[in-house]
Amino acid sequence: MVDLRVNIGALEFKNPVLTASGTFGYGEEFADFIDLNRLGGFIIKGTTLNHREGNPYPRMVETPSGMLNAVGLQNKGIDYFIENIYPRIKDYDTNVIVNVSGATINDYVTVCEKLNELEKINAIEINISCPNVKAGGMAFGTTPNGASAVVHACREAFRKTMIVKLSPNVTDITEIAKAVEGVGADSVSLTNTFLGMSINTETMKPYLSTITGGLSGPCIRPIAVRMVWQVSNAVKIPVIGLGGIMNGRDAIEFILAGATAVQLGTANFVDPTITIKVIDYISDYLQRHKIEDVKSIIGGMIQ
Amino acid sequence: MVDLRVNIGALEFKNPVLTASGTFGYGEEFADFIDLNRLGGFIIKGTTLNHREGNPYPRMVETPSGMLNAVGLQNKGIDYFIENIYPRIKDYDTNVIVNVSGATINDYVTVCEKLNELEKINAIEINISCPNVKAGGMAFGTTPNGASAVVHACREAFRKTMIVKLSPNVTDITEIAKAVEGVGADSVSLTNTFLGMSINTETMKPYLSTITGGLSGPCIRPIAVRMVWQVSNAVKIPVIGLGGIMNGRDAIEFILAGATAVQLGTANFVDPTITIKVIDYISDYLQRHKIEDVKSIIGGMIQ
Amino acid sequence: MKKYLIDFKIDDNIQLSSNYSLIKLSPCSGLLPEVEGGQFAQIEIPNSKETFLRRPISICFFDKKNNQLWLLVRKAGKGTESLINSISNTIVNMMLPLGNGFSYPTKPNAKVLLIGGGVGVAPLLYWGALLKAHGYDPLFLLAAKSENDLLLKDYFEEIGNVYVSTDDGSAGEKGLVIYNTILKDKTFDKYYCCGPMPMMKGIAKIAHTNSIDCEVSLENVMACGVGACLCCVEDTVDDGNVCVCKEGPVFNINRLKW
Amino acid sequence: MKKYLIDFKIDDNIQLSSNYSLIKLSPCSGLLPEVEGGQFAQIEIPNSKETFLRRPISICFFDKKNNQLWLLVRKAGKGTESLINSISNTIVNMMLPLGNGFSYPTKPNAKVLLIGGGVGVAPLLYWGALLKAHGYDPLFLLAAKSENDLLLKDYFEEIGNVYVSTDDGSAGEKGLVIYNTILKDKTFDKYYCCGPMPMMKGIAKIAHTNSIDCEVSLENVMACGVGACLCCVEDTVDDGNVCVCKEGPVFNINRLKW
Ligand SMILES: Cc1cc2nc3c(=O)[nH]c(=O)nc-3n(C[C@H](O)[C@H](O)[C@H](O)COP(=O)(O)OP(=O)(O)OC[C@H]3O[C@@H](n4cnc5c(N)ncnc54)[C@H](O)[C@@H]3O)c2cc1C
Ligand SMILES: Cc1cc2nc3c(=O)[nH]c(=O)nc-3n(C[C@H](O)[C@H](O)[C@H](O)COP(=O)(O)OP(=O)(O)OC[C@H]3O[C@@H](n4cnc5c(N)ncnc54)[C@H](O)[C@@H]3O)c2cc1C
Ligand SMILES: Cc1cc2nc3c(=O)[nH]c(=O)nc-3n(C[C@H](O)[C@H](O)[C@H](O)COP(=O)(O)O)c2cc1C
Ligand SMILES: Cc1cc2nc3c(=O)[nH]c(=O)nc-3n(C[C@H](O)[C@H](O)[C@H](O)COP(=O)(O)O)c2cc1C
Ligand code: FES
Ligand code: FES
Repeated sequence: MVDLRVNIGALEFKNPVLTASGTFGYGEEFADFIDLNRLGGFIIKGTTLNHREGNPYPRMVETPSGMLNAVGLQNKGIDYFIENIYPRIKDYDTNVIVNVSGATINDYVTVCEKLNELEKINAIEINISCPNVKAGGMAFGTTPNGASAVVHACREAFRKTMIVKLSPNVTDITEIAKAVEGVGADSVSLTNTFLGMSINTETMKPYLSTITGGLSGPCIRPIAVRMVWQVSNAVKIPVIGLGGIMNGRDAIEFILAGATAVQLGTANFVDPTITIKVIDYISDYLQRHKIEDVKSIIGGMIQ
Repeated sequence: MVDLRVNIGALEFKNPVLTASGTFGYGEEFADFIDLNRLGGFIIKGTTLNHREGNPYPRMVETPSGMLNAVGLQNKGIDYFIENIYPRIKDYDTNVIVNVSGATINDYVTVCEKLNELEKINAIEINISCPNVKAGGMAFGTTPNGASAVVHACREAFRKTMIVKLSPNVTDITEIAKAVEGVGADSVSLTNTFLGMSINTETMKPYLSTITGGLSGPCIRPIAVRMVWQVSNAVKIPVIGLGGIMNGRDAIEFILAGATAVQLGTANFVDPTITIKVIDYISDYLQRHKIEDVKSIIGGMIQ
Repeated sequence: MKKYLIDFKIDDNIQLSSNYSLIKLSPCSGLLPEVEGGQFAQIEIPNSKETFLRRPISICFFDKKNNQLWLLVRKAGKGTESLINSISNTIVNMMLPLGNGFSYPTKPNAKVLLIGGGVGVAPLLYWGALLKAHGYDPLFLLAAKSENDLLLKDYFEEIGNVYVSTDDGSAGEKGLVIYNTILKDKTFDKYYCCGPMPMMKGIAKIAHTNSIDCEVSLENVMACGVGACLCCVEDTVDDGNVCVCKEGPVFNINRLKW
Repeated sequence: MKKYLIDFKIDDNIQLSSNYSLIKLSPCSGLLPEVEGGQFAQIEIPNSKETFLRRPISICFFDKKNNQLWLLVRKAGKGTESLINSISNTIVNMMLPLGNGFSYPTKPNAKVLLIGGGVGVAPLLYWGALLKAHGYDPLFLLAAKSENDLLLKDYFEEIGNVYVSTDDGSAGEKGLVIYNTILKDKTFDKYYCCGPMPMMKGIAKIAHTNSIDCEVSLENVMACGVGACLCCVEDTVDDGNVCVCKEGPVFNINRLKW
């Protein structure tokens, strides 16, 4: 048997396969299709201090090998989460990670403080890269100073494993990664979606109510792999890779590029059982290549 | 009949369809498939001061709805172009534009000076965005200062229409666009390729000899459309849009987003007759929508 | 209801016209899961170079005896076109059954009208059959641009009386469906409606005016189909934006901000 | 030579094994353009979700009488797999004829050997037929992993004598092709070779040693297929990096830095 376990911050994951925030609901939506306990972890959707209605519809449009979304962090706020969702999902035998967003640093901090009290939430993912909200979101994630201000404040408030999710919409993503590493991030995850847009040429209107939205899916994978490779060479903390992973091969590609774990997002829409297939593929791949421990191929690309 | 003519700098184009540098050779390669005289213009491949052998192979790998290339500006240098290529292509009844690259500002300037003397070259496209070369290339294109330094120097040397081709690998492309507009660019074209990479998981080696390469094709279109929209709202000079245009609909999308003209790159590999189909589609589209002049839908997206 | 991911085989693809197909499929193995009237499937488009996500398609009929599902598909773009052109034996993967279907009238002998426009008639066929099997006597009002777009009329006639409106008058009454005579009858207890948005809004208005209970089946752009991505929201009176794929596609008009 | 963009129809897809197909196609309309031995086509892969660019495939045989082209395809990945599984009447768009083919020996009665490994035998069939038609007496050396991968042997035997090497000895001589007895014969005037890189390099070495003129058909990753993108370069002695698609795929080994 091969060893699929990986470590990020203080946490151990039974395998490197997580689900990406905003694409996997609260996990429950997929419970009919897969055994959630087999996942390395799942990251639940972007949670903010207050209830948010998100953007008007249409919020989605398909693009070549991908999709644009403009959900805009719709969620019922952290208190609702704690009261209504947390009790339902806390006993899964996997790591449940909450993705945290905010319009101000204070928002982030308050959410972090509340999450710090939840026994079964061992990690959070700070989202400084959402392209679909006006205030906060990506604005924090595109400068080293903005990023480290948020992360520094969250670090004081949250004492367990803290992952920071980076925006790809920047000139040099390694700068941002180094900045958040410097203020105490335990890990960085990348990438979030790319800012894009699409126009219906017959109506001459944008497909999304917000004009621009976030691009995800295999179309972005070559760029995301490149960023993971650059960042993993620039920081010492573990990197979580994502962006267009559609199958086991793609997951291995990110691991070889330097990712300690991977997240699957859009792929869940195409195949709701994909996470399990990816876990099995990684295991088969290692056996086929006579490798005992997945940790030994992290960043293992041969140059 | 609809009017397809557009103007960029001092030039008039018989229609807004050009071909993208590096994807259309010197035009001749496609002469068996299409009548080159029907094109709005073609932009010949990146030309440098001295002969360049480019990168070792493999230089290409397919990706979801796109491809990565690592050609690295292979060309025989400006003098060879002037002596051997220019005489063959100068008499096409279309605008022939030379794409100019360099490792130093001096390189750019010397090439510009030489091109300034060629009667039938009425425009150049300054490439400050090639991701496939070590010195120069994209390095200039990712900061406003770097970009305006090159463009300012070229402006002194080249007195005809000067287009500047922007890199998408930046946090805020409007900053760069405004910088080059400020030093005399007559137009900006965007986008060049996105920096990406891909790993063969069976050999554990990167597919490209240079590890990273430039991503093109429809996968990048949503990002390119967004950037064209942003830039056309930020500058007064005409914008030329490109990135993943595969058919007439896509071309209209860029025009509605704010492009005065479009370039077709990777699409030529999939269908060597695509340029002509796009010209015909635009004409049909305008008739169908009872629009007489293509200029009237530039930036015509209804918000 | 438990959701399944199942490979189906196309048994029969009946081209109703160049724009519509009635596709009959059976699972590659095993029995069909139970389906409610008005539920839908998320369909992987086979062999299509240009589509990426699944497409939501209503379950038009659930033929338990023959272990077969029917889909009624209109060519709207690349995905539906590819479905319409799929030949027999093509394998089609589906997630189903998804969403919440129509609900039975509260009154035992309720008088019900099922109103379908264009391809929107699809979910009404199975729902009509279920209503009939439960002792109701459903009437149908089918609307289309012209006779050629009038779909499955013969099938509906097997279940109950069918009224028709066409825009050009080539069949039934001429004009928009909201002007059809049957809608003057204020004694209906419930409407079930599926069709283009303006039509459903028109029907909802009539229902409101005449205090007729009314359920509509909404469309929206969908990615996941299971309430995970929040791409497909409709604004409700009671709960703000909710997912059409999970809380719908069928909504009582009282929940909607129409 | 003028290049064309032509829609073909698959007349026949003969599955030689689970990994190889011999596909015969004819133009949807009109006559085939002339083709040289060793040229190739850029093929649009039909109905394939996962491919984007065309794929280069050698023209295996040009059957002027029947207005038919033959392609010999090995399953290497997604595109070739999809081709191998394409049924009759599938429409396949091709750019052709591309590149420069083999060249005739300079001596009238030259003794020539055509050496093919695996699917690399493809371009040698038509070239062998052309050589024969021009009065030469081509001999063939075919190599494969095992008898199952030995392709089109019967067809080659119609043109000339066939020597065989298989890695496992299941047919012909056992071992690498470079050890085949026929290569000990130093009286050949010219070799033509197509196969895996290590094999071609091995043959080139023998040719160099014995001063035998030698042409090889190279592979490379290709995007445009017409010399426009510079993706497919091979380093040459006389001109640095040149495009395999335009100046090749056939090169005289004297031009190569092998
Ligand atoms: C619950 C539900 C049930 C349905 N049941 C049926 C059914 O039974 N039968 C049936 O035929 N259809 C049904 N539909 C509609 C069907 O899902 C769409 O017609 C289909 O998804 C279109 O896919 P396509 O690939 O053919 O079109 P696409 O090629 O994706 O697009 C078609 C057209 O819409 C435009 N378009 C594309 N994407 C978008 C977008 N995101 N937003 C706005 N415009 C867009 C395009 O410009 C194009 O003109 C149902 C939809 C829902 C939500
Ligand atoms: C001039 C010429 C003539 C040819 N003639 C024939 C012929 O007659 N018959 C025939 O069967 N084949 C022929 N080939 C080879 C054929 O073109 C390839 O096998 C085909 O393009 C593979 O496509 P695919 O989609 O099946 O594989 P893909 O799915 O694209 O890839 C197949 C394998 O190669 C790897 N791979 C994918 N892309 C690359 C890349 N860019 N670089 C390195 N590895 C990669 C993948 O990891 C995978 O393992 C010829 C090639 C050339 C250049
Ligand atoms: C519909 C949708 C909603 C998303 N919501 C969030 C979110 O709330 N928080 C977040 O950090 N990322 C969010 N993302 C981004 C994904 O987590 C992921 O970073 C991105 O989709 C790239 O991965 P993929 O290509 O595998 O989908 C969302 C993505 C999609 C498609
Ligand atoms: C093989 C290849 C070579 C290229 N060479 C150049 C070049 O020399 N100079 C340049 O400015 N852009 C070059 N480009 C970028 C294209 O001109 C274009 O900006 C990019 O491909 C995006 O457009 P597309 O998606 O339509 O191909 C090259 C692109 C490709 C694919
Ligand atoms: S489609 Fe994902 S929530 Fe409805
Ligand atoms: S494939 Fe484009 S130059 Fe050879």
